[in-house]
Amino acid sequence: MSEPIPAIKKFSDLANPTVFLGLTARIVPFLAVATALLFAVGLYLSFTTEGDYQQGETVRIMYVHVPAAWLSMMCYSIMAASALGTLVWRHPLADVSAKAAAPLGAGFTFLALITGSLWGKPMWGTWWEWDARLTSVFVLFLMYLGLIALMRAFDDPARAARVSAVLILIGFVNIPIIKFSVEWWNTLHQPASVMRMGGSAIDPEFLRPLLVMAAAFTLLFFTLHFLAIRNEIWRRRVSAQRRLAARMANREA
Amino acid sequence: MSHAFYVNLSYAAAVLVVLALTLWTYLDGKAQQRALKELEAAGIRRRSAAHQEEKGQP
Amino acid sequence: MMSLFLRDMKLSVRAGGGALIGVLFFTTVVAVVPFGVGPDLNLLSRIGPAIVWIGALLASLLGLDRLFQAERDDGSLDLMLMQETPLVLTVLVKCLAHWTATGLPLVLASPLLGLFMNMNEVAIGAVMLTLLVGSPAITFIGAAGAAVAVTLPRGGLLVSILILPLTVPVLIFGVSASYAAVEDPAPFLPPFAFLAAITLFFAVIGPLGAAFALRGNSD
Amino acid sequence: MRLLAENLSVRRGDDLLFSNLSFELAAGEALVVTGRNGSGKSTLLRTVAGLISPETGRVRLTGAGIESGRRAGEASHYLGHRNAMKQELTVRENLAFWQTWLGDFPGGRGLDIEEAAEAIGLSGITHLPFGYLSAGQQRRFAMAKLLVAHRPIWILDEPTAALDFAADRLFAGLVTRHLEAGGLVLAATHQPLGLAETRQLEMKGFRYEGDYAA
Repeated sequence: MSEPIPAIKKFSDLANPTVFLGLTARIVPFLAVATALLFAVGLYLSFTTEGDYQQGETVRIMYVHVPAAWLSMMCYSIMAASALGTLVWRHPLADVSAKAAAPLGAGFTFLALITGSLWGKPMWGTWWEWDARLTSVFVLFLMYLGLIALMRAFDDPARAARVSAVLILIGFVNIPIIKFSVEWWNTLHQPASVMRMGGSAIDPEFLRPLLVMAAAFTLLFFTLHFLAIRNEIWRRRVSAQRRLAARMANREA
Repeated sequence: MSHAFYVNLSYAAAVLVVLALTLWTYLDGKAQQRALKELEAAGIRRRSAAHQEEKGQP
Repeated sequence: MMSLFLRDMKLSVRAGGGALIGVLFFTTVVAVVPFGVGPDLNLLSRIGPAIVWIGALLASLLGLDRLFQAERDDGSLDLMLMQETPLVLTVLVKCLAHWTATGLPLVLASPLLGLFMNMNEVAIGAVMLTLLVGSPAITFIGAAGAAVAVTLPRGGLLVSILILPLTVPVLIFGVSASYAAVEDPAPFLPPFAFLAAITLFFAVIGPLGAAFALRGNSD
Repeated sequence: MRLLAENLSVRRGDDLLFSNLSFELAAGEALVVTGRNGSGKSTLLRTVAGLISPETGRVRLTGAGIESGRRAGEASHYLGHRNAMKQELTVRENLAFWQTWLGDFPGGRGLDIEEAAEAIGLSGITHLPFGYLSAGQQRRFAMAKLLVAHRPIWILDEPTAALDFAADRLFAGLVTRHLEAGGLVLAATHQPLGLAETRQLEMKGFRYEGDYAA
């Protein structure tokens, strides 16, 4: 794509897909490199720091489990914000963003469930427990899959955008439930320890790798999200041009 | 089973999921790009792109 | 023959296809059970194999009614009926494609649901194996039902009602083989062999019946 | 090659749509079936194609190299009201499927997919999903299906219903070429197909009496 990239002057310029594509082409390489670096540091830290005296080696699972769980919720929040953008401001890229985020969210939620399960087996003695936190995350996973299926079922992207935006916003109820489930109900899952009033309850020995890994996962998400949005824009162009091609063939004949 | 087993397994799962997502994004992008190229080769251009070209060559 | 298989696979994977919906339905149905019976892990692990089997059974019925109706709606069925290729073979290939696109994902998803039901490793393996062997039978029976209901405008529900009683033997032997694998005194092989026999039997009877019904239904 | 229909009677429900209908069609001949709505044109065509079994009579195929007892349907293309193409697949995937699935009837070869698209005047858009095309374009690609696999008999039910005048002419050209190559055409239509020499069979509902071929 050697088209000249129009300059970005105001925020609303981002609504122009061409501008967005240009922005993506410039930003994504940096994001990708930063992600790789952070992962290198994070992985090094997660395998060199000491084990917990209570949980032993399994504490290292936390370094992938917590970031994945955090992303599963952040991704849904981004989708909810995009849904608002679709319904309220009719921002043309909002539904593209929501559609691109759904598979990523499903992937990270799946990872959170898997690693949680692998952590639960040695700690609690069971792969799965139907407690409030685990169940609500599982419901989140099902919602992601349902949304993907819904978005794929429509022919017309505009209609798909509105319908799925409504569903995303309804489903947003689940996010606070996930967040506070460990405090509202007495469950097996340990309460949040990184972010809470009065400072972190976690030993800095574990906090460092955790934060680095969380940053790495977050950057990875944004890199992939940018690329997925770009793919979706291309997909829509392909579809628009195909319709155009069909019309042009008619005129020639 | 030792705890290291669970740790390694969860890191393997993480690598697998991350690779799958990255690969899917990459391949999807390639596929769309190929489709755009194919359309362009067939002589269909976006209106704005065609417009700019006309302006560039008076 | 291969071309028909590939075409049906493509159709079920493309947008609007049923491959994803089936797995999603399966997961949801199984996940609802613990809410109903309560999170008693011992109870769950006891009823787990049965629940997973019932979920898979219901999920594999989902897209079956469209097996021939979609072909009929766009006129493809007419062309298939006219060919010298035996109709039984056509139906068989369509069944295989349908199973690969919707049944196989269910089999692959079953271990994960087994974990949710707190089943142990042996039980999970047994359920997966019995599903792998038993679920094609559901598709074959379903093909006959779908062929019978092909001309009905709202045949979808009717297909399920027609087929469900016929799938009972599959369910019985599938579940009993899964339990036999876990509980020691009962031998695993006899019910499992029965299950395989049922599948082979329906692999012949189902397409034959479907072909017969399609011929009779064409107008 | 000859297509023989002998004493056909077809009953739908309690109604006898037509009875004792016979005709004979030789290579290079076209028979156009006309008549009011509901007079049984489509039913006659579907009976010849083998999709409906007649109450009495039979459809036979005779000629050099054709073993007796071969169903006429196997030697026929049937173009019904519906296009038999999948919206989700591209035009090329659709045509390629039918090409391999139908195969060529002995005595001829089907066209390449691009050649067939060229013949119906829509080359260059075979990579598009079928659902993206307009109704007329879809109909024309359904006709391209007749070209990609060889069949001596074409059974056409209202082939030109969704077509404009130019496409109409184009299709008449295709049919004429098929006839010149020794093909047989059996068509039901309201509009004239624009063919030079055709025979007519008028369906009058179940009052039909007598033998057309006589």
